[in-house]
Amino acid sequence: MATLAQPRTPVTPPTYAEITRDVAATLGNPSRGYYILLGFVLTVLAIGVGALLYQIRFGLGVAGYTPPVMWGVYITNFVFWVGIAHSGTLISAILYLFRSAWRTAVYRTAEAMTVFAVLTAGLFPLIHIGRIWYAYWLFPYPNQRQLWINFKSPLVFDVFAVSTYLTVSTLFLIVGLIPDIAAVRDVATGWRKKLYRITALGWRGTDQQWRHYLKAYLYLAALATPLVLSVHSVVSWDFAVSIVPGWHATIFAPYFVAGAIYSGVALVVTLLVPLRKVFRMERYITGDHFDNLAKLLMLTGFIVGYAYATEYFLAWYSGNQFERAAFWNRAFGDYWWATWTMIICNAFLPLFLIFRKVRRSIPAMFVLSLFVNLGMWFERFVIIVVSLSHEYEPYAFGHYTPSWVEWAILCGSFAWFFTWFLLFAKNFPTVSISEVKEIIPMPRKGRAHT
Amino acid sequence: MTKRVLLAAGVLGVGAALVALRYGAPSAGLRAQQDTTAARSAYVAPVDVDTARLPGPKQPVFYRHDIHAGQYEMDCRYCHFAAEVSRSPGMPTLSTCMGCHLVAGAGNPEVEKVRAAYNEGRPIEWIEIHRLPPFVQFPHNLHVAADLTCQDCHGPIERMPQVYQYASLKMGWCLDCHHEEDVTTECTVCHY
Amino acid sequence: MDRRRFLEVLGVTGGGTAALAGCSTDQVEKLIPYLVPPEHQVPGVATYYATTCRECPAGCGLHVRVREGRAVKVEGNPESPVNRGRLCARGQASLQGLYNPDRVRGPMARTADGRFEPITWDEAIARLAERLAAASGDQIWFVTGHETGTFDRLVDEWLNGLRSNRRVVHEPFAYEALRRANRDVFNVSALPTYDFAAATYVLSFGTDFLETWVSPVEHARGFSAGHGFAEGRMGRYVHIEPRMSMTAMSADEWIAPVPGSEALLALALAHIIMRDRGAAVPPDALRLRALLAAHTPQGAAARTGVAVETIERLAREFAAGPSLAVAGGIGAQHPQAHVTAAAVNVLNYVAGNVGRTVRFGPEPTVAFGGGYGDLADLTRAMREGRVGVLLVHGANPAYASPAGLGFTDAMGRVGFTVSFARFLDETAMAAHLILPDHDPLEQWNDAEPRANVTALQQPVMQPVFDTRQTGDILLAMARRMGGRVGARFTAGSYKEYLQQSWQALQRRLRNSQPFDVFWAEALQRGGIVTESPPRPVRLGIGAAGAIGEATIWAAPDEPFTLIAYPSPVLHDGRGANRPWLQELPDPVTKVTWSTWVEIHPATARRLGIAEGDFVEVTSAAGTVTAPAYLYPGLREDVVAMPTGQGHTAFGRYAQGRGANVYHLLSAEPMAFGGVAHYAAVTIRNTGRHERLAKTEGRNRQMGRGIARATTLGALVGSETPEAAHEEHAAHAAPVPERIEHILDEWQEAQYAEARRGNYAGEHPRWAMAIDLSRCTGCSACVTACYAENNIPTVGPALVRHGREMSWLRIERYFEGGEHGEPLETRVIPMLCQHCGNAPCEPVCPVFAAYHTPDGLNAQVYNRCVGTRYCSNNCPYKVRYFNWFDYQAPQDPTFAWPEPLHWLLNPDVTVRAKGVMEKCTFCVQRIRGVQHEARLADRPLRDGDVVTACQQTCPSDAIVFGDLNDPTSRVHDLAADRRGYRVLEELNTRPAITYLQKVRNTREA
Amino acid sequence: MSKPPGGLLAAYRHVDAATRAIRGLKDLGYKDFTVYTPAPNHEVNAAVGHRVSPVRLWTLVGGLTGCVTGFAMTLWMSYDWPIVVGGKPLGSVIPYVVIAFELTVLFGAAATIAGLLFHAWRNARPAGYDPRFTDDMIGIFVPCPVERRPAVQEILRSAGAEEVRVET
Repeated sequence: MATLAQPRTPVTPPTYAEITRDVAATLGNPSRGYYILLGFVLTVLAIGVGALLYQIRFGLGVAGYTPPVMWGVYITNFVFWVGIAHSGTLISAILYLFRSAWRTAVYRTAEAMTVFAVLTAGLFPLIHIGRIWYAYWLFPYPNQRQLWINFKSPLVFDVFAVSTYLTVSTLFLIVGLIPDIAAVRDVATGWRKKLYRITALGWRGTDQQWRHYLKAYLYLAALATPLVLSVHSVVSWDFAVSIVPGWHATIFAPYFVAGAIYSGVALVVTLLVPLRKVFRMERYITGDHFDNLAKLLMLTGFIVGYAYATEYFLAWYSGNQFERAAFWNRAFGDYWWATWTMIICNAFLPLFLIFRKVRRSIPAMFVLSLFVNLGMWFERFVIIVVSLSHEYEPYAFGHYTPSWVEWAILCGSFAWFFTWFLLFAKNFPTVSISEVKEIIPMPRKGRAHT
Repeated sequence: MTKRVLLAAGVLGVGAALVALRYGAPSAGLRAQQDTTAARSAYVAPVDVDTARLPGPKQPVFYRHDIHAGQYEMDCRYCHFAAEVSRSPGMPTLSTCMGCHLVAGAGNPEVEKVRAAYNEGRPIEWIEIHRLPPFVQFPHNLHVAADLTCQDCHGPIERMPQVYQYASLKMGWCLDCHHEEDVTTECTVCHY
Repeated sequence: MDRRRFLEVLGVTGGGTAALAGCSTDQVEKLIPYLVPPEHQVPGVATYYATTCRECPAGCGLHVRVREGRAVKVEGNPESPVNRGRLCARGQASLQGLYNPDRVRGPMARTADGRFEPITWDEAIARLAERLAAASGDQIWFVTGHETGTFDRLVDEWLNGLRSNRRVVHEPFAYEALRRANRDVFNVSALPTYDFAAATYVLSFGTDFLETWVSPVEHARGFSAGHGFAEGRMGRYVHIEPRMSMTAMSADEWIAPVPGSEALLALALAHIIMRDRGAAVPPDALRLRALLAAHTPQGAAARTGVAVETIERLAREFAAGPSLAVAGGIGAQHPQAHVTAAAVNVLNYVAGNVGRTVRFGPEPTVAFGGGYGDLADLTRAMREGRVGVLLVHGANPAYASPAGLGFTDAMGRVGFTVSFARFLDETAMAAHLILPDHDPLEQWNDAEPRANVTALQQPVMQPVFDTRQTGDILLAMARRMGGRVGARFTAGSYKEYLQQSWQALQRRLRNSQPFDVFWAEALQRGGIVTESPPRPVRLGIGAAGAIGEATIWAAPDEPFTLIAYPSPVLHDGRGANRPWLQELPDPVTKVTWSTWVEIHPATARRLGIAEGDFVEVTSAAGTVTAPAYLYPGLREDVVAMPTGQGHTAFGRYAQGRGANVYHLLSAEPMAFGGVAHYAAVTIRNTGRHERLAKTEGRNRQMGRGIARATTLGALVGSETPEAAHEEHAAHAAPVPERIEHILDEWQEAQYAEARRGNYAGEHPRWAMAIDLSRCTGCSACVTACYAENNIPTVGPALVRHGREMSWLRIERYFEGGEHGEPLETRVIPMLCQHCGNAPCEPVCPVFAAYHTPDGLNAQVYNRCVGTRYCSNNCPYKVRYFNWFDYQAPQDPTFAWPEPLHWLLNPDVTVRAKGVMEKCTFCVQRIRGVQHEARLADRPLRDGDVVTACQQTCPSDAIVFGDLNDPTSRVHDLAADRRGYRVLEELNTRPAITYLQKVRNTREA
Repeated sequence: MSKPPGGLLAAYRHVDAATRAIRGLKDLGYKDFTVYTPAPNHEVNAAVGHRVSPVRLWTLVGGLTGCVTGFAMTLWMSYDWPIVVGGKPLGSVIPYVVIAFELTVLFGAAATIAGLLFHAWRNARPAGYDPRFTDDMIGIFVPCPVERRPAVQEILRSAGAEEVRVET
């Protein structure tokens, strides 16, 4: 965290009243542009849903699966979205524990992104399984068959990890929202006022409330921190626990966690740039914030790059012919293009962040974040698909290309995510009012007592 | 007058059937019936029953187990001939029915249906009541050999004017018994 | 019991074969009992009927498993001396002939506008009778397939009654060359029996004796007995052919001479033997001395391209022990094939093999009659309008004859054509009247496949459709027409007629039993076997002439020689409408559902042809286009194509797939009266491309030691074992002794913990051993597995996506073949290894994959949710996923169109969409036997449980049994020094032990 | 719930003023007054001077419960119907750690929220409140009977309240 320098606070810090007003302003009645955007997103979502129904009707064969590649784009998406989620919790929980003040302006966006990303990720295991109508068998509920589930299976780990993560991050988001909703409640009018009155749960900001609130928030953060690290470790074990060459590696947990945060921070940047513009938050989300996010990107990016190198080194050093073949195939086999996309986007592009100019240039950051997102999606694709296509049995090697159904559902998943995000951004404060206020000293009559 | 004659004929026919049965090895069905010997003369199937009230689906022919298996105490295997030797119990062929009903039960509209079907050479399409999903293998012969009576799974069939599903036939139901009797609960015993 | 009722009876156990649906018991199912109890049919209990396979002339004995009155599985009849209980893929698929959805369902007549419309039998017979009455005797022609029994006689007599002798036998693989050679050299027109078991040295001159030639299953058994490694001994087999056929894949040495020059090689060998042995050769052979003297090894070497040393060596080896040389395979049937065959006859004779490994039976009651020549005559007659009525039974000349012959067009000039075809094949399509015959499994008949064997056919079930046995029609016709022909036949039905001829047979055999007894026994055993000593044959007068005219077929000036080799799967094309056979990967190329052109990689590189490029093959006779397959097992100046595809009719599975290689063959009958399967061709890349529907990923095993081989020398200790193996061992992650020990104990402990699932007290550990020195890659086991386990066929599109469902696949790997060293092919049957530490099990979230106490790696279909993790984690890639619904009639992927679904095994669940499935070691058979044993209160004995693959394996390569039983065969084999487990360094502890292939590289 | 007692409500714009008022009240011996702040403010907290919130106990108990539940459930279910997979022990504790951990977090978080709701919302609705308190003003509500109001009002005013009004 050494890289996270305290931002120099804005030249003229906004007064409490201004903060409330500015944030409340973002909740005004939506513009036409907003509705057009929402409409577009919903259309794409509908297409995705259509593709899914088609797949359920005729079977998974409509996807491009080609044995031995039994996992494809769906699991890739799952890992991708779970990964996205991580940065949110990192910024809101871990940085909270580290008391880094700069997070206050951005953490709400990140946290919302977390919840919606997990919500999206959670869909993919379902979309991916052959008999989605029996998905509930994955939970240990008492049934007349007297059967339980296999807790040795990494997939069951996933079930628990992802559902826990979804619950906890949602609670965390809601708890953080309460005082802010109360704040906008007291300035809002019309139906929104009703909405906020209910959702604020009667918050008034009394000394008693703040006292318990702060403790609870602290402990939630304390719980969320190991959780966020565990979730992607668990996801990585889906692969590391198996015997597939290219999967079976001890480095996977840290490698995946770093990658997760990397991709997550990238998406935060992708979201913040337009948000800042549309909501006129330039005063709150400043170059400092992007600078810090960039440093985060740089750090995690370097870890990821290092992990790539380690993988190849170990494949060679282990002398295991299967590992060697797998990695040779990654770099120079049918899927070389995917591999090199991933390496360039994830390991080389972040090097530009060394330059302060790039870090503080919003357009540059935006473009860079897009590339990182692309690269991280391909990282998962390479790890999953390419490893599976060349396993132990040469006779059974195969080549997989996704079908239109898979692409449609991938787009649908982005639409699903943005539907939630758009609805949230327009109806709930995307910048934490109380926490921004907290770091700004309140006005005083006389000189501060010592 | 004619009624009495027919009844006598019926009793004769069934008597013949029972004699024929004594040669069979003593089995579940048989024992089930010996248990009830005390109540032998006691049980007389009701002459008229309210078919509308009876549980279970309405069969094309109102065949009454309570008369055949109950009152006349015919052995189950007389009709369900394969229960001991095969995974499936076997459905009686029409010629089995006609064994008795050539003489017995004339005038009874239900019996007439059977005769008509036989003469037209068209089998009767009974509605299946005890139905297992196709991915379950249930060998009747092993369960008969394991000293289960038909009634254990099919209920007091000899008191049913119209057969209905007695047990749930769900996996849990099978397991309960398998646990009690400490029989294997190995999945591939039933599922393959 | 008519068909309607039969269908109803099926309803009784319809459930057993129905879909793996949810547990919904709400839908109403009907129970439809029999009207009258059929004899020995207990619902739920299988009955077996003995009959005879008619998929090819070999005439293997069958046991047909019948459940609830429908045949559900065919297996070999152990009592038949031909196949001894084993069966090939084509035999296994005969069931799909019986239940083929494209069968002709009743008599049909062609209408004015050329369509077929159903008519009644009476009307059909009336029409035929009237036509026959109108036609004069010599205008009535009758084409049949190869018939060797009573039906053959019936047809002759019947024609005779009509004052016609226009009988044509059309069998595409009729071995005319071989028969001609036998006539010339030995004055016998019959085919001998070949004793591969007795031969320690086998020399094949382009003869695919393990695929289609004469009696493949019998040969496979003999070959594996003689060539399989046992007690440090095994035979040696050298194959001489420009192409490495499936048979050649089992050879210890493959020699590719100049196409068409094998005869010279054979004669050179004879020459050397004669030279070295002097007077040791049979005296009458000395007559040939002068002739053979001309065929020096040097001369042969010059023209065959085989080194002199090699020739000399071959001769030494051949002369050494009881040896056997075979020729006359269809794949080597070039214009001078009869010379090759004659030369090989001489070679055998000189080496003293005749009467030892080549035995001629007593004068056969029926010669393997006819040939392509007759068909050519018929065609001429048709064209000249000399054919009034043409009757076609059991033959499809319109497809299986060179296009140049113009058979189909000629048929247009025939007054009235009657087809007795079971399917709407090309010939039937051109007929005026179709009187569908019973399927062989529905009919009474007999056959004499070879000397001393008279096999019976009996109906194993009620006819599926409204068909009638041709024999009965002929008799009915005769009765109807009365007069001369009517007088001849006293039999009321063909069955009666058959029994009459069997009464005659009984008299001939001086069998004193009452006929009923004799007949009943014959029915039970599936026929009768007589004993008679081999007939001594001498060298005939024609011998000298036969080899004298050794004008070798001049290799053409065209750049390439095409070999139109017989498909081991589709045979002459009659198998093309069986989905099992279409989906069965060709044993050599692993391609399914299509035709291909085999081209040597070097040639392809030269011509810029990649695999899957459509190449246009042009011969003097015509042009066909098919995708290229790069095959190193070819001479560079040779291209090869299989027979069997390119049907223009013959039902949904056959029609419009691949190309018909007959279009490239010359219509001119060769000197020996057959079709030449060699042709001079040019090839051109059309630029069109298609991904071949093949099941193979990579054809090299990258030194992973999956299919391992060693040499005889290494085993008996004079040579070092093979390199690949060593290299492999180097890569294996070494597990310390101590750890091994701990793992073992631990694993045992785990079984102990699962006592509650214990099946019967001290439970077995099921295991399998597969001897690669016996496996020939014939793939019979694959089809048997499809038949036993209700495996759906998925079609070419899905095969291209690697979605074939075959639980058991034969992997074919190449070794060497590059820069100089000889090409070696290895095959290994790959199925679920039922690992002790199965990686697939712990990753399943719902326990659908788990380990049974008796060592099976079980898959509970109805528990599976389809995460497919198990398949990812399976190193052997033997788990198969139901990507689509193969059992829903409304879905495009429906695999069992009515009545095909009748062959579903009622003891095996049909898997639903979205679940994983895999080899279960035929758990239904295991449980079945265990149930019986428990009811009979006896312990299981080794050999009680026989898996479908093991049961059918013609070369007895598969052994299944209980590893815990120290007396079991599999227990011994698991400890065999050749034994290894695939990828055992992963510590998966497979239950399948493979015994290394052994190559006899001993060169004398 | 019964109507809360009436009292005085003061609003402050400046934090030092507010703290002065709080101290004044405490000197007078007032304990049950309520302070509204738009955001957590350490000066105010210091002035009010609360003990540590008991919510942390809820977290602890919840977490422990989750951990125990995790191990108990996995192990019991493994032995309830023993099924061997991949030759592994029926109850393999190591993989079960993952489940136990996740349940620890889940239960811990749930308990924390429960604790928060329980403590922070108990009698959190005194009579006096003003919307500005969530915006930019600090509010102090002192419930007191009519006769003592003048004294309290004096303290609040002198501390520098923008306004003081009576709430009933």
